[in-house]
Amino acid sequence: MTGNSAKALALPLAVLVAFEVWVRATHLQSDSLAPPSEIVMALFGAFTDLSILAATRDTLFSAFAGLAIGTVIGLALGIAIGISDTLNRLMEVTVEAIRPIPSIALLPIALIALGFGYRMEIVIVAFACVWPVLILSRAAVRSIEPRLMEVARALRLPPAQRVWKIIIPAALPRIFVAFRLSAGIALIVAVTVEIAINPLGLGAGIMLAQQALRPDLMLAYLVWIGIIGYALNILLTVAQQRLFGRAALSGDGQ
Amino acid sequence: MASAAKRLETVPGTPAPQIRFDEVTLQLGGKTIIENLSLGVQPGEFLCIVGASGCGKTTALRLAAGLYQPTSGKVNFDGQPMREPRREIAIVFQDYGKALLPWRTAAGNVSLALEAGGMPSAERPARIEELLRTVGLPGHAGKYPSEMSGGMQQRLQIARCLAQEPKTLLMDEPFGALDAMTRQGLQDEVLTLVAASGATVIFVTHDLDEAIYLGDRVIGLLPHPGRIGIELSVNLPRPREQLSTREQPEFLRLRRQLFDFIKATEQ
Amino acid sequence: MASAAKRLETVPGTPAPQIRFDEVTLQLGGKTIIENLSLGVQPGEFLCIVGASGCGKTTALRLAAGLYQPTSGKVNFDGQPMREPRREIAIVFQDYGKALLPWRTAAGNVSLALEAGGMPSAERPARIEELLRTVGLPGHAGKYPSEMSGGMQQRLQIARCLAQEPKTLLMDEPFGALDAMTRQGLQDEVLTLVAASGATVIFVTHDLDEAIYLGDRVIGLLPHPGRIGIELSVNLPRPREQLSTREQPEFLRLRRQLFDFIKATEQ
Amino acid sequence: QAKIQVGCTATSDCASAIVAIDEGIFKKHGLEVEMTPIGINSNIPAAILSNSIQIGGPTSTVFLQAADGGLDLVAVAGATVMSPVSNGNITAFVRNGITIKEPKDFVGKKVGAPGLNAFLHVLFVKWLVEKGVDPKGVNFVEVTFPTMADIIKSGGVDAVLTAEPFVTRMTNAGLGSVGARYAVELARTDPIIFYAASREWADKNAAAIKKFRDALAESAVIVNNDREKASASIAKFTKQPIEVVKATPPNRSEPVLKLEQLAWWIEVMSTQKMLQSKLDTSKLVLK
Amino acid sequence: MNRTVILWRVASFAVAAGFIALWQLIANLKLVSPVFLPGPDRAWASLVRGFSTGDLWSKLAGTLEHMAYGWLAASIAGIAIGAIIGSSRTMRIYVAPSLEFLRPLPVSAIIPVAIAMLGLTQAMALFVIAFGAIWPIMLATIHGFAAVEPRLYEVARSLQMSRLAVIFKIALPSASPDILAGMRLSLTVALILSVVCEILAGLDGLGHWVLLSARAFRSADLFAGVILLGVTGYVTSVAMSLAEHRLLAWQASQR
Ligand SMILES: Nc1ncnc2c1ncn2[C@@H]1O[C@H](COP(=O)(O)OP(=O)(O)OP(=O)(O)O)[C@@H](O)[C@H]1O
Ligand SMILES: Nc1ncnc2c1ncn2[C@@H]1O[C@H](COP(=O)(O)OP(=O)(O)OP(=O)(O)O)[C@@H](O)[C@H]1O
Ligand SMILES: [Mg+2]
Ligand SMILES: [Mg+2]
Repeated sequence: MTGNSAKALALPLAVLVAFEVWVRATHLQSDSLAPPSEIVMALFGAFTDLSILAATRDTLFSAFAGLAIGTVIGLALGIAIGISDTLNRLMEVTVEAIRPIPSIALLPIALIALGFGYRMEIVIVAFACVWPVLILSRAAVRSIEPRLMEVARALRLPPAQRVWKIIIPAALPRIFVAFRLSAGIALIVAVTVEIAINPLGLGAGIMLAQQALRPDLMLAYLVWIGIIGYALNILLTVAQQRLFGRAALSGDGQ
Repeated sequence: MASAAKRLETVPGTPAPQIRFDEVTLQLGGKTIIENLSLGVQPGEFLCIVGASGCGKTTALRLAAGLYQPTSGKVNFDGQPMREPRREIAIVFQDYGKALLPWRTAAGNVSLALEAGGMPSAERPARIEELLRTVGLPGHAGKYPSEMSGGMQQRLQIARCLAQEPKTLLMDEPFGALDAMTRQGLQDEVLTLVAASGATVIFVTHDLDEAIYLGDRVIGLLPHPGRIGIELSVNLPRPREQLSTREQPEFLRLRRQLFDFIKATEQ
Repeated sequence: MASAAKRLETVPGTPAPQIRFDEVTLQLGGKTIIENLSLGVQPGEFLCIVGASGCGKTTALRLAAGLYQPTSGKVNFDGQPMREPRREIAIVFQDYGKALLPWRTAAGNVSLALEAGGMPSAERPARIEELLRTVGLPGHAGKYPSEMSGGMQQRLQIARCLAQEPKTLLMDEPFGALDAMTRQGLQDEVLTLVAASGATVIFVTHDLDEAIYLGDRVIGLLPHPGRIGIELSVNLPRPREQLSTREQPEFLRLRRQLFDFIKATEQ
Repeated sequence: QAKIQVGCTATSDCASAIVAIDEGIFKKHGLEVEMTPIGINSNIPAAILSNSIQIGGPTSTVFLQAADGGLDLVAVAGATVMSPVSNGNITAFVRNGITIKEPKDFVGKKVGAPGLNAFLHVLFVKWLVEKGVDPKGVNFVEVTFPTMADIIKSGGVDAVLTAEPFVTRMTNAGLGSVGARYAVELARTDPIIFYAASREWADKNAAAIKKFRDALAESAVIVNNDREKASASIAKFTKQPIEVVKATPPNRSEPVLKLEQLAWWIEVMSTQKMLQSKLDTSKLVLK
Repeated sequence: MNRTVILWRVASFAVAAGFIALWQLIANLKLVSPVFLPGPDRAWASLVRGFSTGDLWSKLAGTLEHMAYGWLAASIAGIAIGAIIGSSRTMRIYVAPSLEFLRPLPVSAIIPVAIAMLGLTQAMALFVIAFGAIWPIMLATIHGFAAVEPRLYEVARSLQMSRLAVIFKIALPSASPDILAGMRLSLTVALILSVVCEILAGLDGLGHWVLLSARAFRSADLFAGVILLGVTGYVTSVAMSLAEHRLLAWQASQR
């Protein structure tokens, strides 16, 4: 295990060393690039003055709030559309036409309507998260073993119990996968909104560092975002394995 | 008045059939799957249906369960038309792996039927234990279906069906995917359970030996569209026994008759 | 020198076995699955292996195929040790649905074996047609496996195995998932094909009737760990016939013997 | 009295407000003011309308386009105007290997502007037109300030419209040379940036605006005369290194906004087809 | 049979039209200031104007070009890397963790770095779009390789097929449904990233059109751009499912 993690570090370390050597050798002067050693120092500096931690808190807050709202909306729509074939066919064009609209294109409108701050960012993140959750939970519901639905019919379970006792638990593993994907999207969108407009969080940190002509600090933020995303993914993967590793799930009716 | 009179007329003297197909025709996707099927199953009877693959056995069973509605004709249960599935009718699906909730333990799966029946949660555990004991799974209440062998899963499905306290048990090739030994064991178990509960059974299988071994009556379906091609009464004594019953001349005679019938339909 | 002497010694007079297990033991995941299994299969012989579920039938077959290497002991083919799978040995897997390439048509699936054998592409179509005809699928060259019934898919897998022109055919419950009718048809087909090609066959099944009906010899395995528990020679005349062969006293005697053996192992 | 949020981009253009905060001038006038850094100037009108900020510092072009688009904004005070010094900071910087002798040499070149239809771009086009060159012959693309040096070096564009401190940095790095000092040649003294608010807010807070103007009048003197103090405040707001800030003089602060100055911008932008309606200057500036 | 499919399509379009009517109603009643929310009529007028003056065509072409090239690059690289990682344990140990680190990086944050390395060029756009769009394809390929039926590998072994033959005849075709699904996801990602790229790096395309419209506070033009993006997304995804349908004709579910 430790051997494998050491091997996993080999490639990035090699790249970093090569980059450092290249920067030093060519006496690179750039407003967008900096040698790894300086990036590490900048990251260290940002930690000591706590600015990066505050920015992380802001970004994660918006990302998670947006993720939660988007997931709930996407799940409700996805389950409804997944259960009803009629609804699915009727909504197809609408969903497929709205889905590819990049949330970033809606930024100007969101800014005017909601102003700077958490609210606008949360709305944009939620908009971006609704679609993957909707699409995947719809697919999850539609792929539920038809036999289980027949069992529900034969037992004459009322609709609410059908959703709660059969549909949600059966689709849960795949819904969680959708959630995991959306968590990554939420982080990316939150940072993008901050870079484009919102004076908050890690994205604003990147923009400020860039405008302040501090490429080392800018790249330090970038590295930090990568680390957060990596950690988030590991966390959710572990959670997924814990929850759904066996065929048995947590929604036991007992 | 008129319909009551007619009902009395069609079954004079004999006890009223529990399940009755009245000239039932079913079309699916523009194709006629079942045509003009008329059939009565008496309370407590064990009826087996055999037939070549694709002849409509499963479809007939689903009609009896109320999962399909006939295109024309009527399916009655206890004299009432079947509009939708009823809790008095339990179905054992062939693919037990798919019909169990993988996220619930054995106890939880049985519990589902009790919950649907509205049994208060305090009374459930005792009943669940009893049912699991009945099907021979007493120590396995906490196991998930994925931790059970095929035979155990099928027994669990039967336990859930028994939890419905059904008047009628519909079984669709319930042992199709099991190995010969497990299969024979379960056949005997089903016979015992059914004898104890007095339920009516319709049992679909493609194994001719199994049909004769289990049934009071065996019906062979003809394909395209599905209709009755042969009907045999099985006059083998009960209780039946795996080796000796199968070696009786009557058994061999019935088997040859069914075999020739199926052979003829396959061409 | 020493080993050659030993080999001569162990098979005096009789023809050299094509496949020979020599005190084979196999451990998987720390568990002993097969222990001290010794066995010789003569060229052209039809050997059936039966046994309770989990007793190691599949494992023994995979050893014969070279898909597993024994932990101790030797598996020889034509006097050569088996280090890896060989093209002269074809395996028919039970799960035909998984063993076919779903993105290739019937012809394409047969072609795979010919490609692996290095046949020039110009010669392939004719050979493919011939093989498909042999297994009774002449008009289905352009169909995908998903468009075929289970029996057709299994026949397709057999065609691909025949394309290897194997000296030995290993079959792992090849008809386990098929209905009784299709199954009996394929049993007869396999007997015909094998008789024509003269290949050696090892056939695993849990259906005792099938084992007796097909084999020259039937071996029953004992479980935990797998070893030979019974060995029966089948002296039924060939060609065999579904109904009459199965009603012969010799058939019934062998069946009862095997049945009692399996019953005993299950406890 | 509620806190007033003033939103500006990270430049020296809002120096008068920054200094007024740092020197306690707003406080003296009974105002509580806070600066909000905003990444992109064209977001300022939207930020004002959504009440994220009450007063913002849009460039003249952004303000006029917003007004043209129907946003109900009003200018409340002047911030910076073009002056000989600030005009000298603005150049078209040309990469090595390209020589520009006269304006028409820009024809067929790829020129990076920090914002299409934004301040530097509009001025440059105006300059081209005055010199008799058809701007359609020039291929404009967007290049943000921090990436200019890298793009010039890689040859991605032939020239960039830029300002200090980037001109000096790129010259020192040997990436090219100044191709034209077009702002100097235009020699205008019209506003670069002014303070604006929504009309609704301005009407309700007339007293606060009066105090705001008075405070700016005081701090503008400091900005224009005390480089030390101004630079320190600017560096704090923009987070740029103090040496970089000191190297370039801040743009001239001019707290009073005159109607004629806006009229020039309206005319320039109209001829460049950036405005669709006829704007009434008297309504755009608060009395 | 086909008739019902068409009928459903029509009904589906009718529902979409219903939503547009609702939008018109909201705009007409001025529930939201017309400065931010133009009605569909104004957006449509702007769309027509944009096309007739020819400006919108070139913007659309620009976006389509960015999207197509970026997507193709992502597909080729994604399948290649996915196949290598999917079929080699060593690569999985050495390379996969680094990829997991790169994956969550927002493309918007990569753009300044990409510009520094590649300049303000098409190559930069290609790189950035491919960087973002590669993940669904790569992950799908890795998953597809891992999910190849082990029985098929055993068939390959008993036929003594070479490693290369196994990859091309067994693993790739077997993974193709996963790969196509990944490519389909990537198509949407590529469109979104083209727009992000055009907005943040000022490249010519619909993203830039939206940005300029927003800057000039011309909301009708902005919505025209957004509508065109939606249409582009819909059309490309329909085209993709048609292609999928043909390529996966062997799958039972496709019939
Ligand atoms: N939903 C459906 N739509 C159209 N045709 C159907 C449908 N369900 C079944 N069929 C067709 O009806 C016929 C009978 O199917 P059914 O499943 O009842 O056969 P079966 O006798 O149970 O066969 P098997 O022994 O293979 O299970 C088949 O030809 C099948 O193709
Ligand atoms: N890879 C493995 N690792 C560990 N144990 C294994 C492995 N493969 C099989 N076994 C165990 O070896 C025993 C024999 O398995 P095998 O598949 O050979 O049984 P079988 O006789 O073919 O049974 P069946 O009739 O159910 O197919 C079983 O107990 C099984 O759990
Ligand atoms: Mg059936
Ligand atoms: Mg096996």
